[in-house]
Amino acid sequence: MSADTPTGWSRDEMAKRLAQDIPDGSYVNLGIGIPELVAKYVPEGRELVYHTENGLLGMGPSPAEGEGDPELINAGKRHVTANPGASFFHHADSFAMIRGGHIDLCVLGALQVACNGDLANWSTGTADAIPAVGGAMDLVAGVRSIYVITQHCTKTGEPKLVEKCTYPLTGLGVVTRIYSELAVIDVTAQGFRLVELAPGVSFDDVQQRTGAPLLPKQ
Amino acid sequence: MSADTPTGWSRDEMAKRLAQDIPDGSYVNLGIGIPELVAKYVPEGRELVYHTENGLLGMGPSPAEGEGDPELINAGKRHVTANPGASFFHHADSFAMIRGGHIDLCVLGALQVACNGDLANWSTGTADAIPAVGGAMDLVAGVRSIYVITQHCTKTGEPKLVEKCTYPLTGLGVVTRIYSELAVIDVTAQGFRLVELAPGVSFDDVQQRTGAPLLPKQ
Amino acid sequence: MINKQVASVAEALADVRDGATIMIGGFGEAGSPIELIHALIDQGARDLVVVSNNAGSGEVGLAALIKTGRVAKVVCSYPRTANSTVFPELYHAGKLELELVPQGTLAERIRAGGAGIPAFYTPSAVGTPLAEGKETRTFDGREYLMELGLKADFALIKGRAADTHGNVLYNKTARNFGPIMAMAAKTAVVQVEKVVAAGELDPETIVTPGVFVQRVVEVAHPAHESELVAQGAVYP
Amino acid sequence: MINKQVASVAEALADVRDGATIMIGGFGEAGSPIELIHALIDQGARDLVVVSNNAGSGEVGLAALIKTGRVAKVVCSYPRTANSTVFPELYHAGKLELELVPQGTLAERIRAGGAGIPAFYTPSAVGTPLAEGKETRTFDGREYLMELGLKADFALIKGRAADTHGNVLYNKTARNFGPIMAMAAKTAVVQVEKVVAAGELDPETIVTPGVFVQRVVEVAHPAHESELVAQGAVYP
Repeated sequence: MSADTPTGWSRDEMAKRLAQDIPDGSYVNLGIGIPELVAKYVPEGRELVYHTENGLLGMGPSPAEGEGDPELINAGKRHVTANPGASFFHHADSFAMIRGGHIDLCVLGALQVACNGDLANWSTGTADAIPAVGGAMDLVAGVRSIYVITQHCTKTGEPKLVEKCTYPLTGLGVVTRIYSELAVIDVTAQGFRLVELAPGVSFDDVQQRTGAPLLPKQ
Repeated sequence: MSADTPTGWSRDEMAKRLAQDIPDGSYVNLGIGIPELVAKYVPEGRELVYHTENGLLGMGPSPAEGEGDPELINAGKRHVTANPGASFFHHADSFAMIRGGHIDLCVLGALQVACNGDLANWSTGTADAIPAVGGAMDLVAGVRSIYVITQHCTKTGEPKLVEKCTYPLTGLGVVTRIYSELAVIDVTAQGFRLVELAPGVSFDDVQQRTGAPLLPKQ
Repeated sequence: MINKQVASVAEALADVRDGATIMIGGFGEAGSPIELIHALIDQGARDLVVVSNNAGSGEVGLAALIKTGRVAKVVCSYPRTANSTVFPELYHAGKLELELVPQGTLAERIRAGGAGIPAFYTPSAVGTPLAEGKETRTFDGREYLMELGLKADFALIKGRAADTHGNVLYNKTARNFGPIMAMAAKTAVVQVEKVVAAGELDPETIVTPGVFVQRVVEVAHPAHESELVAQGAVYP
Repeated sequence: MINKQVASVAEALADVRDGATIMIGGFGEAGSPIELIHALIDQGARDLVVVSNNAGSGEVGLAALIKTGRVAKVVCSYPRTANSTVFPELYHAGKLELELVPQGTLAERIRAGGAGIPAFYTPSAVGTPLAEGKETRTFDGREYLMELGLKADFALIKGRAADTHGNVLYNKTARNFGPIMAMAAKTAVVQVEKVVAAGELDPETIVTPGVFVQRVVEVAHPAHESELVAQGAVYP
């Protein structure tokens, strides 16, 4: 891998880039971590409704410091607010929304994404880890589109976009699009296909850091 | 069958007799017809909560003539009221109460009850009848105790308490007790067993009009 | 911006296609969305499959829709009602298919359809004629039937109030099938007496969250079936 | 007459037996019935199976219960939480069995248990390690897992208000597992800030109807787990 790692987009720029692709009026579930940043960048003139699987539609931004309500939290257990038009509901109803295909888009982080859309994002499979899955398997099985937002490689430089996941799977063939600091990439029937390069990043930069063939932009 | 048919209890007396057997605090679903009369006779000092499967717990008596609300009705589609402590809910929740064993008692009418507790109460099986079942099969499958309140025989004098039902079944082995104008009868592992005779009615009167052996009172 | 309100019942149902499956809320007249049903009659789609607890009475609302001959099949628990003549006539003439489903199984199948559950097991109807042809299975020594989730292209629902995000409140026992049919339909259309701005309904009391509702339409003074039938009304 | 209010959390849980299955509401600290959990610790029942979304944090509430060693098994979707040390220790020491269930499957299994549904099919977890040993079946060309309903002897739930009939209202996202756990438990015990007379709650807005609730107990000023953990509190 090249020593001159291109910088590409910052995390906030990745989130902003992803937000451009969410149609007005969508119901969106944001995973924990980088996905949460997406909510900051809804393009002017669009209205999105955020679903948090612990039981709120119409999730609003974080409250001011010290004004959080311990009983108004999101799936990441952070304090949030409720927007006008919000509703509260129990867990079976919340996952009926997810499993029943009522949520348009879910944005998740990833440990690995395979070129057939398989996702691994809940466990590294090491023996001493406490297994914990939360709602990830329900989200990928039920939400209409799954976008992954992630650093292109692990901290040690291993590609996260791979031929085949080696970590325990979250779901089979579920990811439709990936946003990394280097590029936007679609998961197609033919495998990974470039959609857009970050500024200053070349196709070869991305291919070098991707563990499966990358098809050129169409 | 004897020409001197004993009168026994009136419909209201049957309902009143049945009401004596409902413990304080029970959740009760009343079928259409004679079962509805039971609500008039709750013994002093007891409080029952009536469930109507179209979506109300805490059903109260009929409103005054002309004061009915077409959107506040019972399963028989009659106008009702809501008692203090009532709640409204949707059909899936209502039948979760039924199927999940949360309702203590259901009082139903019958076409036939077999000595093993089989119930037929939804169809005479004639070819020209419009089949219609409503919630009867869910009630008998889910409610903890099923009491039948019925005339002992059909209008043409045929026993309704039989060895084996000939009409299409509502449920298998579901009836626990029967209240007729002649007697209170338990359905036991050994078959029908007399619990109580109506005034002026003899054991033989009841046995003559019952299509299966009647065991004496224990 | 999100605004699910449409201007009229006609607009709300303009895209119903022949052969569509339509869930129609209501238990008897309580919750029956008469104005939406009449709009569906006007709209003219044919070969419809209707999923509804009853089959209407008189010659208005659901009964009037059936009378048009545009309903090929009814999935229902209790098609026999006082003042119901339309259904029996067409049924006996063999012009209407009936799938009779116990009421609780019907409700659960609709909820399952909306919740992404393709099938479940229920004790209701075991050993009865309605179990014929159905798969059975024993759990913990008791026998159950397997039943399939039900989905629809459209749901026609009557609520009391809604906001522009599609959050819905109902009125008393008119709630009945509304919330679960909204879940099970691709396009849930709700008629309400009043549509308010998002934020005017208390988020703690919303019965149907807006994600389950695609269109809301104001019908300020909805008709009641029993009154229309008593008046001898006939639609159209 | 009906009055489900009991005088204390101790009285509410006096009859919990060794080996009981206990559902405990809450998602993280929101909806965690800390006072009821502490009463269960005081009560002393052992070999418990706990069904809960998380496994607690710090050394209060659910984490404190687990620390007593009286929990034999946890059925849960996410036992890994910030400030969670009790669960990992016992789990790694082999003193605690874990059944890991996807969150939506856990919710649906609990609802099914309460609704008399012994089993259902779900697409969640198909093809993953959590599908191992589970029966699969194809409907309409898609593969699903069969999952079983879950019931419990007791449910410990936190609400906002209740009436003497056991009707319950919740607070915001603290609602989470409360309504479905009340359905699935033989004895559902709900702690609320205020118990009112039957008739004081609007029947249209009740979230858990009283039929699902056996006992309510007033805890006027419930503690919040995060505050206790920040204070370094340890129970008992």
